[in-house]
Amino acid sequence: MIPQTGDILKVLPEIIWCGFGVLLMLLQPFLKNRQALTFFAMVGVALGTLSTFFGIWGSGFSGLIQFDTFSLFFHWLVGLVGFLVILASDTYLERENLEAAEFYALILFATVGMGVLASAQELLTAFIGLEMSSISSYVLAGYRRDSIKSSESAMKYFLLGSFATAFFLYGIAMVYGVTGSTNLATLATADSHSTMLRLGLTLILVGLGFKVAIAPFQIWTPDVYEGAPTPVTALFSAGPKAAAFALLLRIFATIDAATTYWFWAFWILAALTMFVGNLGAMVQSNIKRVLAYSSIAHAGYILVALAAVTFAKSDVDGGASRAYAAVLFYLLSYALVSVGAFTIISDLGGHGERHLNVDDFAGLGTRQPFAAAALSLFLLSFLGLPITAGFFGKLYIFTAAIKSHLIWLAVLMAINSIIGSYYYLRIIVVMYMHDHKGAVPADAPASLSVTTAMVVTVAVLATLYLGLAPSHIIGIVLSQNLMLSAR
Amino acid sequence: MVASGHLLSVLIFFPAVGALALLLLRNDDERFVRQITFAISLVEFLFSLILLWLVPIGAAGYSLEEFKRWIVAPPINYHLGVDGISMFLVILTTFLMPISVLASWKGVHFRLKEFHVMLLLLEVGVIGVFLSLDLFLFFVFWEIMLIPMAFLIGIWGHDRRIYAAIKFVLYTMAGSILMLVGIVWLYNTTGTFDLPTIQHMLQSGLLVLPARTEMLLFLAFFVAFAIKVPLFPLHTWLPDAHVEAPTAGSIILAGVLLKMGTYGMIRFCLPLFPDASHKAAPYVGALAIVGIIYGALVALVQPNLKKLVAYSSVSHLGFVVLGIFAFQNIAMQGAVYQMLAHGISTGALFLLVGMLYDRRHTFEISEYGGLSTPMPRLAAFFLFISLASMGLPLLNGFVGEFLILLGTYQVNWKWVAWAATGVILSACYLLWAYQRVFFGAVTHEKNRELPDTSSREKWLLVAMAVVTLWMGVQSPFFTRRIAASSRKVVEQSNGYQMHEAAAPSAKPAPAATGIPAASVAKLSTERLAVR
Amino acid sequence: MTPAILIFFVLAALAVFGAVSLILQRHPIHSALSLIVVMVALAGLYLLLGSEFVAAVQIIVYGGAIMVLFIFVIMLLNDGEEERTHFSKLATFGGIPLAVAIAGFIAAAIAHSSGDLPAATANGSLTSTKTLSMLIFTDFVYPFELTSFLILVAILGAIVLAQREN
Amino acid sequence: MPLNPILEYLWIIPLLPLVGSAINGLLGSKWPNKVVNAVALGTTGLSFLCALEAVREFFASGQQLFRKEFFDWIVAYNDLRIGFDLQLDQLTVVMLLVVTGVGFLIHIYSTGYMSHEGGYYRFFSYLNLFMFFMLILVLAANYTLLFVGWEGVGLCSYLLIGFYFLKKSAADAGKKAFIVNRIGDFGFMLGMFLLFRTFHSLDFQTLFAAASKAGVAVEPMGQFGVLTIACLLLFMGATGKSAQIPLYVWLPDAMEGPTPVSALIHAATMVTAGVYVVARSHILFTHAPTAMYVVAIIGCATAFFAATIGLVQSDIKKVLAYSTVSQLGYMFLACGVGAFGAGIFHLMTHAFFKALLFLSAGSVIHAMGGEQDMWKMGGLRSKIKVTFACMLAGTIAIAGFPPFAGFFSKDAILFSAYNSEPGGKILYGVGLFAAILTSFYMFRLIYLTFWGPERYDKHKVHVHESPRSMTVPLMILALLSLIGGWLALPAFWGRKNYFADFLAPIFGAEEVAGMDAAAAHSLELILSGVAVAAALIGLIVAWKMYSKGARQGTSTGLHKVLYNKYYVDELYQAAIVGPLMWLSRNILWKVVDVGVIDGTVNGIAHGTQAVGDTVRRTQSGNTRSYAVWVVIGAIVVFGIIFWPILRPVFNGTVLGGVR
Amino acid sequence: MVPTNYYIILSAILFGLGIVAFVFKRNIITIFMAIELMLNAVNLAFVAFSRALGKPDGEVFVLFVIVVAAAEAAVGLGIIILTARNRRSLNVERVNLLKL
Repeated sequence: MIPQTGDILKVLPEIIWCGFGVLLMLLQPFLKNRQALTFFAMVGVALGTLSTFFGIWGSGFSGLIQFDTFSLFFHWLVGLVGFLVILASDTYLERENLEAAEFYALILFATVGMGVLASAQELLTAFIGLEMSSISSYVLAGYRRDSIKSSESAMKYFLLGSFATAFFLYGIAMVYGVTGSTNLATLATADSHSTMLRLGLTLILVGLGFKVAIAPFQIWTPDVYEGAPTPVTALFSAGPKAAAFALLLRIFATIDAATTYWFWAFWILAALTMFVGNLGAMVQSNIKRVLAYSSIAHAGYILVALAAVTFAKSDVDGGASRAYAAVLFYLLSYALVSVGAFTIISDLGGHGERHLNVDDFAGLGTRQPFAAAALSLFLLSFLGLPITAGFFGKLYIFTAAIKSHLIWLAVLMAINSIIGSYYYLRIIVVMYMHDHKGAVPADAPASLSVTTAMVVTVAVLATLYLGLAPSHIIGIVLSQNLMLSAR
Repeated sequence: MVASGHLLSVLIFFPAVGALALLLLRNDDERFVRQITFAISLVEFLFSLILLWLVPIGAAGYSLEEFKRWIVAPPINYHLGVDGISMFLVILTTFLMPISVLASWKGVHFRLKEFHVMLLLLEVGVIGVFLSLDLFLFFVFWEIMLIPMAFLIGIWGHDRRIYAAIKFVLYTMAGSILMLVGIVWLYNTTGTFDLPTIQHMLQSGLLVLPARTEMLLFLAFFVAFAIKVPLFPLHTWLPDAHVEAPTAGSIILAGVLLKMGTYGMIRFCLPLFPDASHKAAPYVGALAIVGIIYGALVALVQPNLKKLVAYSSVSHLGFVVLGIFAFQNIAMQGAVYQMLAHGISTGALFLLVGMLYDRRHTFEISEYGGLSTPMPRLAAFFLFISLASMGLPLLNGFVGEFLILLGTYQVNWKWVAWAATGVILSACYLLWAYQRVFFGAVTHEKNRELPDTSSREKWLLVAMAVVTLWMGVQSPFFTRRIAASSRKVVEQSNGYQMHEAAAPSAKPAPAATGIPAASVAKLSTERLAVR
Repeated sequence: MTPAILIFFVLAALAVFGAVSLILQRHPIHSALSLIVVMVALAGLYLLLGSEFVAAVQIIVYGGAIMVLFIFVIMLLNDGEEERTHFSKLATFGGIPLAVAIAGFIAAAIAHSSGDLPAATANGSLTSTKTLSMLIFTDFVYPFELTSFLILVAILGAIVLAQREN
Repeated sequence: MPLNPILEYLWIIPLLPLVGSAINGLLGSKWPNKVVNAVALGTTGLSFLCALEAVREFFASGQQLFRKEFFDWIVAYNDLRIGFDLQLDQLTVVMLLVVTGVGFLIHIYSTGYMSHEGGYYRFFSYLNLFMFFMLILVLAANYTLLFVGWEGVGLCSYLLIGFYFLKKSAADAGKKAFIVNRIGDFGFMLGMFLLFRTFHSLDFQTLFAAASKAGVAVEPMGQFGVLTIACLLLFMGATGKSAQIPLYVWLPDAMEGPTPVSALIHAATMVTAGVYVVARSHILFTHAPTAMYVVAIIGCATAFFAATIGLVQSDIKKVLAYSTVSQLGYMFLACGVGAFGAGIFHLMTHAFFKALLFLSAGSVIHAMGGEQDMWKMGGLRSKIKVTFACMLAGTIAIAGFPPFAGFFSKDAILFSAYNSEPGGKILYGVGLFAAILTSFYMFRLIYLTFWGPERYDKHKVHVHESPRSMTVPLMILALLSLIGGWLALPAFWGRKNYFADFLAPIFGAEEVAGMDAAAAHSLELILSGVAVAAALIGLIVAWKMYSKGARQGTSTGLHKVLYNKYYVDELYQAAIVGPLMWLSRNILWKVVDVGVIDGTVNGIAHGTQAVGDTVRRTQSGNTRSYAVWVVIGAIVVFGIIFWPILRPVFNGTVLGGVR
Repeated sequence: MVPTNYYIILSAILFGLGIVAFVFKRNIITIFMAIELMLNAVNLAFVAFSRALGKPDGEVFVLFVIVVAAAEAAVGLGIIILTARNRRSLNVERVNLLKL
């Protein structure tokens, strides 16, 4: 039976992305020109993203998906990330001479998965989406077949990932068992005293916690991030994380039971995650690992905002909206910044990613002023300094947390920002204040490649834009929450 | 209170524009870069002098206000304004900037353009801090200022520059992040970041902070400022930062950045959290006094000339904090005045130390000795400035200390009895250092042939000396303009109820501060109080 | 003690036995075979539950396709008995107890909440394949289509990963 | 043209020297000595003339007190106004004339004495600067402005003592002088603050008016009221400036400076500033008997104490220095017993004869080619007659033989001391004994220098009389120290005490309470007789011991203690300076700053590093342990989410444990 | 009739055994089997529930899960082959280059 056009329009982006993924694979034999493929893939992502304009508000496919500002936002987010990552990978693939078509196709399919996660209104659909992004991610992580590290990271990601997936799935089973449904709308008011529901939600939290890498499920992150090809790492740090958070937030915001059960978990895990991330990053020497830990820390900050949602929901004066807005804004700013940062790193890493030690960046300020300046800007944004995106991200989270009277959590977050500032500054210091010990590696690129430069420029502009005039984005994410909380 | 023109915005962003222009410049012509920067900073200084005419004398409120919506949610506004206190701090900044450009005329060659860009950006941040009337804007500038300074220390500094730079940043961060929490908390309580509005709410009793909350908020702000000042136990970043920073950096650091701390106390801690301030005053005062004596004693035994001056700053700023937390008109005016005086005299001291360093590339006192013979002029200037710094009458140091001590004595003579010993000690360490550096026979052969001040240096020092003397003799020129604002601060810090009883006209009408009447109405309808 | 319960326990015992042997066997082939045992047992249970289609799929897809794939790979890689290394202290000492603990947790939670479960499974009426297919092609058409792409991704991935360097 | 040009523009008097100082200081380096002289002498001389004119106008206008506000200096909006206000009254007149007059003479003298020194212009620039500050001090109409001069003269003394900055001892002495003075100023400032707190003003006029008003009760002896404390604090300042116990230590060292400086600053003018302040604040002091008594005791003790040290010094200038300290003690004694007039009188006469003595000593040193040790002199009276005559005159004057100035002033002081209550007799006794010592060490100086065998190497040293520029001031001063005392003839000479009458408007007429004139006269007669006898004793003993050329014995016992000034400097060093430095260096800096505070900061940093390392170590790279971590995480989440259900279980077990 | 709890408990046991297998086994393939075991446990739960609730969609889920499992198997085995090729070993503990 053919679904109505309305439903089709609601999932138009996914359809387009899938379509282009398939096309890429079909074209590959004929189209040997890498740039062309890159361009094609980017067009695909762009079209998919833009196609959201045809979307019709409301739920579709008998309530399996929900097309609201929330999902719209995340479609744009993952679309943007995919777009930038594809553009950034161009140089990388050339340098490491890897096949482009499959790579882009996988990115597209991963994006599809994330899109599904963003708009899923029903747990099993969400599960399929999750699997789609995960499986593509496993492959992407191991895409550099000749590299031991890459394959190892793929192996670890795959084993642990599916391990976590099993938990997630078992959680869905429990929820289904006690309520007879997996549709969030139905679950919204499920009786929150049933132990089995509690169990189910616990297991779901475990599964998703793994995906968003909150402590103590963060353990896989550094290894996988380090081993994976750097553009892929960029994707990991931005896309799947955001999508998983989207689902987490949707569940959390919709199901009352979740709100009540998860609050303290979020509170404690937030604190734990922040500390693990920042303290771990302090002692790292490989810059990819540093950023991996920092991404853990940022997940912790986002959890603070999630914890804030709980109280806020009960709050009258739009506290909840503040919390949601904080999460979304933070995810967006973090995604853009980290894509930018990883892109620079992937370019600087040199052939086979051999120059990724922090000390390899010594004297970068003189060797590559633009790259150094941009990277510093991104790091400062991570650090949360004014006129960068990260600053307002932090600010909104602070506001949300304090609005919900989570003063101590806010203070913990403040302490962590201080710890964080140490290792971010360390990198800047190395870039500007150290001279390169020994000779600069011969194959160290003299300047950023064109595509990289484009990506970085976009990221820089975005960082500054969000840092100087966040009002627009905030306007959007503030309006969206109404949809969410309307069951 | 109507915004006349956009002078303040110009003041803030003119250096930024200059920095941009500098960046576009080609790098090879050093001299040109220096001249351009000097020209920019000089013009900026002249701009700032306009304030002297535009800011009415004897008006407590903010003038030349600029108000513009910046961010909708949360309602953050681009709200600038200047009063007697901030005006002079701005002028001090703009005055010290050309000085420090000239000061590094010969010293700095490495990545020259970036150096000057950093200086100008630093100026942007500092002036922004002094002119912001929006808590949030204030914080933004407060943080912006951090990076250029860190770079100045870290790139153009001396041996242990990186350690010093990181220490400086981390110390400041530690404070400022907590301050951010405080600011946000305050925002959640009041629904606005706008300083005048919050003050209005406190005055009209719309906003009543429970004691505990108020104290926590006070601490959140105070710690950030105390680190900047620096107050006694939080001061250890200062010596390192100073010793490692290049001359220009030290001048700005000592001359202006430290003042941001005390300025913050005056502008935020006292007016916003009067009761908490009063509760904390005994401890703060004690710390300030400890700082005065401790700083002086440690300075006494420093083998490193620059460190000595740095510790002397710790001691002098102790006086300022003491004056602020006396909640007394004379002392408050003295404190503000002392901020300016210290800015000039200590700035000049660092200038002189820098000149010695340019010649001998060491700060070790033991490396010098008998310098009066080869360089009498420098020696004379050094003595002059030292005397100013140790508070000799008719020079600027005295007026501030005198007012502070006199005023504080009116409310707490024990404090003064302790603090005044700092006057003795300052003479001890400065004169001893001076003797070891300049008196006696020349001990090191290297020193025998050192050149005396070049004409550039001479005129720099003349400028400093003239200002020093003029401030010392013509102090009313400053105090008259400071008086009204500082009195207002004292009034507010002594509680709003009595202030309400006083002339209601003193209150800034909310409409004038640019806050839509609606929001104020909303505020007045719901009595704000923290749960 | 109805026959159904008797069958259940037999099959359950079989499944558990398979699982345990999967753990205890040292050679991957044996483990694979014991996993097949589990699957067959589960298929039986599905039948007992009265969902024949699932049972069939279980046998065909799982037991047939997937496990064959496993065994095939094992043969391909021809990896002998696994060596019981103890590099990970944590896993060596904490692994089993903790795993048992979490399992116990889950089991305990389920036992605790058995109250809010439907007492017994509905009587033997089978779920007709028609119903399932109706569901798949109406309510769940979207995930269904997605799974097709999932398979595509899997194939693509397998190709990308397994193809030899040229 | 106003009625009283100079009075209206009183600031001209201090300004002139300042201008001179500025000109010489900035431009003098390139000029020949003549030009420098012209500037220096011109300005000081001019200001001396202006002073005379001002005094004339003052008396012509016949007003009690001339006071004028010139411009605001320190202002705290309607809480505090400290103006650049000058005032002129009888007391000021005395000081003004002494300062400008003696100052001018010493300037002249210096042109000769310093002619061969380097940094000539520097010297005169400093000297003029000193004149400026000193004039500010005496002309000031409020305590703060007075404090300006007060600190300023301290600065100049620092500069001038350290004039030979190549000599470490000189630099040290200068530093010591400044810092010790600062210690005094500490008290002085506190005194000011207290006064302001009490009377809300620091202007002499308002302040004294308020203080003398009924309602501010005289604080009876032993009671420490506001005024007492304020006066003691001010006096603390005075002890610093005027080298009284315990802060006198800097003055002897100050002799490192050029001799004219010693004469001007450390004998005639600056050191008397303390006395001036006490006299200026006499209204406060008279309301605080306790303070008065303290002043008297300190003064008396200093007079005696310093004299004893003076007995044995071998450096001619050191002797004079200690005698100065001792004489200042007399002045304070006078003030302490309420005889402010006598104190000021002694201040004036002392200015004359002590300046004379110093300058003569300078002339001697000049003649001896820089030799200062009296044991290397002797028999000079025939070679430098003028100097000898002048110095003798000065000695007679200080020893207190009529009709020289010293006799009258000292006599007046002892007389008032004798009549003071309580314990006046004791003060008198000590003072008298000090007088004996005074005349002894002064004549010892004369004999060692001018009598006896010539103990110097005639081939090296060619003794010669000093130039005119030096001898003329000597003669003038000698004359002054002869006739200077006649201004205040004791009553029993049946003549008027001009000086007392002159100062009467300020201090009020002085007569001895509870005693009719005749009795007073007879008593005064007796006492002065005793005084003369005392001076004679000193003279004779000195004659016996030194006129026949004694030899410098190895100092032992008491002599040694005296010679080493009771080891006071060593005591201060060991008790205060040393410990303070040690504390600062080894405790505050090395331990507290570096150790504790920085240690804590860095400790925190390292601590976080360590924690980070442990976090890092969990990253074993082994997938199995990762799996276990996931499991642990799951358990944690379970624990948290199931806590509501688990808690009763735990509680149950706990309670069970209790039971 | 068989109470649902029995099935659920059984699935729980199997799931737990899966976890145990995951942390206990060294051979990557076997570990992967452990995951499959866990998925089977989930399936059992789904079927039992759907029957108990009389809602067929649970069984649909099972079908989806099986498909996902198949997909995972394909990719997973690919990764395993890759690892084996790069490392010449299937002992998961020997694949620990990325650490700290």
